[in-house]
Amino acid sequence: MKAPLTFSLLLGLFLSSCTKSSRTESPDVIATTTMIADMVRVIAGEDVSVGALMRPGVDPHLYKASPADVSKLNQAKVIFYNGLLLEGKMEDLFERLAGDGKAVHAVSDSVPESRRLARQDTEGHPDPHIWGDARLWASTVDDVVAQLSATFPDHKEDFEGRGEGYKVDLETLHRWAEKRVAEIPEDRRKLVTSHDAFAYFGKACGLEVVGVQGISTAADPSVADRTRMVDFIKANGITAIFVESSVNKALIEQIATDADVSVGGELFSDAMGEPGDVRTVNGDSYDVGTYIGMLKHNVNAIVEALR
Amino acid sequence: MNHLIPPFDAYRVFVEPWTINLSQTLLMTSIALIVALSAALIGNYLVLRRMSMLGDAISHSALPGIVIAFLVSGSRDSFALTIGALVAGIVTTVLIEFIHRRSIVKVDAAIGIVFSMLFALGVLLIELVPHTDLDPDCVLFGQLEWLGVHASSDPMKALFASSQFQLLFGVFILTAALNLTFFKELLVSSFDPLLAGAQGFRPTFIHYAMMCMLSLVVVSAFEAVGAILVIAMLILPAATAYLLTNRLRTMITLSITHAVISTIGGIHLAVWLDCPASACMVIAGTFFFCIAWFIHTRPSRQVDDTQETESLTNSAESELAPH
Amino acid sequence: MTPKFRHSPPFLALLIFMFAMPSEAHAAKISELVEVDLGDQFVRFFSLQDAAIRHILLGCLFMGINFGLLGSFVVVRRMALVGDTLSHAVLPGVAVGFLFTMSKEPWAILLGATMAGLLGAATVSWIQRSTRLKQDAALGMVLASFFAVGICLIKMIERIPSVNKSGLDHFFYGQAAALGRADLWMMGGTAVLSTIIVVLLYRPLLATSFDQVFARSIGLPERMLFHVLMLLLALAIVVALQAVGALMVSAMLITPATTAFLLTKRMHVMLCLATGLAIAAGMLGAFLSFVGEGLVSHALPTGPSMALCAGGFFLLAFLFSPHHGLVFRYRRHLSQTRQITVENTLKAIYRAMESDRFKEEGIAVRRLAGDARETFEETMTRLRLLVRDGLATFASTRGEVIYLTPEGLQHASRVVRNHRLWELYLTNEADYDADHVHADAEKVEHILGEDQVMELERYLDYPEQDPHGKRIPSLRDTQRLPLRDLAVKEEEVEP
Amino acid sequence: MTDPTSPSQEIVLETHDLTVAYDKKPVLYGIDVSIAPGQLVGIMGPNGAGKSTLIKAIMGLLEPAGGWIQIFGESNKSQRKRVAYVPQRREVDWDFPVTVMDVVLMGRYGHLGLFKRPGKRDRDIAMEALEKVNMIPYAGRQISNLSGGQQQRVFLARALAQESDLYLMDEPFVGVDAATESTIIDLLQDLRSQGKTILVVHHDLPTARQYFDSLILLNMRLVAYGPVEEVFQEELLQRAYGGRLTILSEVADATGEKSKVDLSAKR
Repeated sequence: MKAPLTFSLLLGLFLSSCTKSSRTESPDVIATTTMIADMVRVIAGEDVSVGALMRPGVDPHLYKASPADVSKLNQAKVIFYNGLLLEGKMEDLFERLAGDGKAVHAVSDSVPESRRLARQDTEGHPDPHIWGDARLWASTVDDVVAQLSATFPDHKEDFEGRGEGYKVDLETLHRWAEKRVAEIPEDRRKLVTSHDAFAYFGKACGLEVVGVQGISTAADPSVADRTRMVDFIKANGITAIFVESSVNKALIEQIATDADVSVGGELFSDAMGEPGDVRTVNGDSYDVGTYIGMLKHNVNAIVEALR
Repeated sequence: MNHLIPPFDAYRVFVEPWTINLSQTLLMTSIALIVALSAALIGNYLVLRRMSMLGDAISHSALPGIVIAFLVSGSRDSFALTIGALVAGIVTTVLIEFIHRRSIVKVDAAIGIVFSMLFALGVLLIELVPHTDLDPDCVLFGQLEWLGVHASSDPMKALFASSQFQLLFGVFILTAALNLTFFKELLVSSFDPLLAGAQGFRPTFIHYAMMCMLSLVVVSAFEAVGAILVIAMLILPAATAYLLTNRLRTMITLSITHAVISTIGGIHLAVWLDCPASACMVIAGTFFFCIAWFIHTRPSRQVDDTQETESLTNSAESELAPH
Repeated sequence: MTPKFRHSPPFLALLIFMFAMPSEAHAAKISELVEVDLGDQFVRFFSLQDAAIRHILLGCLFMGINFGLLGSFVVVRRMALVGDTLSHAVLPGVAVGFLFTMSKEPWAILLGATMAGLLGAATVSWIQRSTRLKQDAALGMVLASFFAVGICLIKMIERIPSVNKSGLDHFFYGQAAALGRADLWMMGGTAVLSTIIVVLLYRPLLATSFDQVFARSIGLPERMLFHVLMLLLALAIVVALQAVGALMVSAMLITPATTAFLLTKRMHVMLCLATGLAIAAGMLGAFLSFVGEGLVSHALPTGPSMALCAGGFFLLAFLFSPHHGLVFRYRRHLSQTRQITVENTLKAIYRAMESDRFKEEGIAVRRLAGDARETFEETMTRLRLLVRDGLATFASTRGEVIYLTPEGLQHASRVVRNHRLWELYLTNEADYDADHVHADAEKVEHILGEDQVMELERYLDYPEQDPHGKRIPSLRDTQRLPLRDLAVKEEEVEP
Repeated sequence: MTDPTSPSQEIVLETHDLTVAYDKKPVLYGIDVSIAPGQLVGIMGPNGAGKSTLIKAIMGLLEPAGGWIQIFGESNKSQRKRVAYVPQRREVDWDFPVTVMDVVLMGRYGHLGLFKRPGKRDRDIAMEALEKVNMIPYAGRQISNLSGGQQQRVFLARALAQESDLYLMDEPFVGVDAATESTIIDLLQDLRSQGKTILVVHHDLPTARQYFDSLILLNMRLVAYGPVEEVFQEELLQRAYGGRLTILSEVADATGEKSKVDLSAKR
């Protein structure tokens, strides 16, 4: 007797809720990482809705999708991803989609071979963390604009205008970053972090970057890495080292204790901060949930700690 | 709390998947069903033979196989990696059997040692051999969702054409066919190996054949559900069915039913909670297990108290004399 | 202990390398930046000048105590895989611990994880008690179900805005290399706790692990003890998990304990041995990973090195353990086969001499070969074994003739005596048919001990002849040699 | 040694110098028996005497370390279909999800070969077997819901369904009620009257006398084999039960310990 009752109850609930709800809106453009989503949002403005698959603070290595993400991808008219294996196995998927005629674009495609940095530990696969270099990041804007314009021709001029504006902003950001880094005495321009995410950043700003681990965040480092890093820090008189927001902090914190230096702060490497998290340094306010804010945060944290 | 559990919206949870997201739901459901059904079919015998944790062992020790296959073939091609994982799975079962038979080490300890050592070896290989950028997580955690993403106008046709689907489907057909054809051999060798041996059915051979199938199922499921959740898909349907019936045939039917409803339920749960579908399938399966657990009453035993005592005493460590 | 070795060799090597470094390199992994040398690493490891090495060694000590003690109980209770289950089942606890404080407070996460671990263990035993499902199925279900809940919770937590929740799932990827003071305090604490409880409750724990029904029947709180064990285990696993990772938990919990299980039959010895092995495997692993870099010029991850060292110990015990080791069993088999060959050859010579009534001292090899129906060379190979053992000599002057040395004759008499006594015993006392006894005696003659032979002899009332009517050499024959005596005795036996 | 049968009859089971070892530790030494058809034979001896081992060896589940076994004049493995086996009750998992009928049908599997499924005829045979043990009302029951006696009857029915000529039963009377015991013994006698041969491992001395035609007294070796009246003598029983011959068991232990004395070493 109970079963039909339960069933009709469920059915009633189901029908009543049908009438109330409306279709969930899905963004027209989907980007994988928060950095790309931010760039696309700036370019697209109010004209096109933009969504990100990964949420702030999520290590791309550990990202897990949900069905909602799938429907976002399926309904998106354009998909942007980073490429160079940052997204791991997801890239196979994007290549398959591209093959099927979907507008899928790897941001790193715009970066010419010559400007890609080789990874030390894996041959043939360039370092994917291209957003570290604001200029390099700016060089990808044109392709993003072109892709968006191809899909949404009505807004072509708007996209181009905003794209140019963003490039100028990024150029300004780059100059600012260079200037800030120049405040650090030359022999102290050494950035010690958890993993190899700052190669482009270091090259752009004139910092020498040393990571304890390689590109992958899940690899198991050895005790010898720890002692060597301590030696390195002492030999170079480094005063501060840095943890990353999306990587296990234990090792860097331990090295800082061993080497008796401070942890200079938390840098954003593979994911940006929460939108709306506004920080103020030297009277300059920025939202670490945006690309520019994130980069400014990183530069400020490094400069303040190493200066 | 609203952020944690999205409000239940029946339209979003039940209607959208079958209307605007129809093709994605179909894609995900069909793959998930195939995986869940193959796992459930073989899982019945695992549970009955008390070898449930072998699935866990195989899924971990596939790593060195994958790494070696990657080194040998030099490609990330999923076919080569699958072969590597498969071989590693079979090696695992042989090693477990070897350690267990050739020493006083019990089966559970043998399983634990073999898989943790092989996994450690895999991690070490990744680090040792230059130019591998395999990520253990990447290899061992699958994403059912990716199989739901499509671009072509006829996604189902594209699905049937994809090599991954063909592999999974082939494994499913093979599992089902072997289950049907050798039902009585599997039954008798699981229930009474002595009788099976006396009738000339070679229980050892059946054991290894089953282990090969298990490796195949586990390894082929990696990409869809990942290494750890596939354990649940092996055990949960069988365990649930085992609580509800006293007949193997019914148990198999029930486990298939469990696999189907927890797959479909799980996918809807995933839509509601906005969580990974494979994990939600397991949660749905666990939920149905709990229901079965709740309603099942332990069969009344007339004489078996003595028997239970007996089996408990038998399981005690006879080699280990209290000094 | 601040480093005082300011100008130690590795330091210098490092400086030199720094200057030689190409200036355009902007990023590197530390292991590619700094080359190390085998010897330097070696010295450095033992000088203990680095906090990292001190930490890892202390960590090994504490972890070894924890896992050695608890692992032994887990292994003898045949629930070795509970470690694997618990280390996955803590994931939802991590998420709940986070939700409780909405921050990554270590205590909340640890508490949540421990609770989830305990709940997992309780669920396993509850399923086992209330259904007819067996332990393996219960373990597997709890492992995967809890893990799935954890994955979903973490995905949900990602959606909570403006909270720093990144890296929650790193709980599983504890890195042995990152062991720090806080980890050590916790590991040390749990190690002390485990030791105290295991020492205090040793007897009840042993009784319940050995025979649960019996333990319950004598009024031991069997279930309570089980939960105490599980609580300790959950604590140890959670603490180890974030320090060294899930792989290490599974490996270090079972492997040393099983190795000890192979090596001893006593529980208290097993506890000590397992602890010692776990500590040794950890330290050796740390050492190899530290020094090994000088060899392969690549970072050897510390955790897997330790696990593989434990596996290496297991392999050694599996192959070489005095009782069960495969190699020893094989070696024993080989040496026994050789002994049997030697004794059978001796016996053949004795028989040949016997059929000559001990008149000839030497026996022609060809004759022996003919008796044994084998080629000349085969017989020679067997005889050379005797010569090597000093039991016989070849007479080179008269071609292929073999002479038994006095020791050889004694040994031969002993074997023949064993053989014939056994035949007699089987025929007289065990009702064997006369045609059966030979084959059995062939096996038994090689393993009868001195005492058993004497007992046999007494039992059979000092017989003179075997069932086939042949003379049984007496005890004195096996001790004294003169061949002439044997010949004389043989004459006496003749009717 | 007396042979209870006249030599003209066909020999059902013959073992010659049969030696069986578990992990190279001999449990049975040089067993010689030859059994004629239509016999109800009890196998008796103290614990550890090798009774179950003898049965398993005859079934071909254990490889003999020496000697040979013939069933109907041929190797035991080729005659599997003519041999039915009733294991000890505790050797299987009674929680296994099978019904009484399923278990009895398993008896037919040996006849079915690899691919065939049990058909109507097999079902009929199984039903018939169930009827003989008075278990028809329980045909659909799961096996854990049975009493010890009923479980034993199920096993017996399974053996009956095998339609064999030689039945090997391992302790069928352990833990069963009196009613079952008499049902079983009636059945066994019925089988014997059909010319079948039954070997039963048995524990209880007083009943042995009335149940069996001949007895095999074992204590690692064959103590006696012959008609019940001949074997049932104080002296023989004393020899079988009055402790093992100490030296024999010591030597067995020694061989077990030094386990690697290759028993087939070249002489």
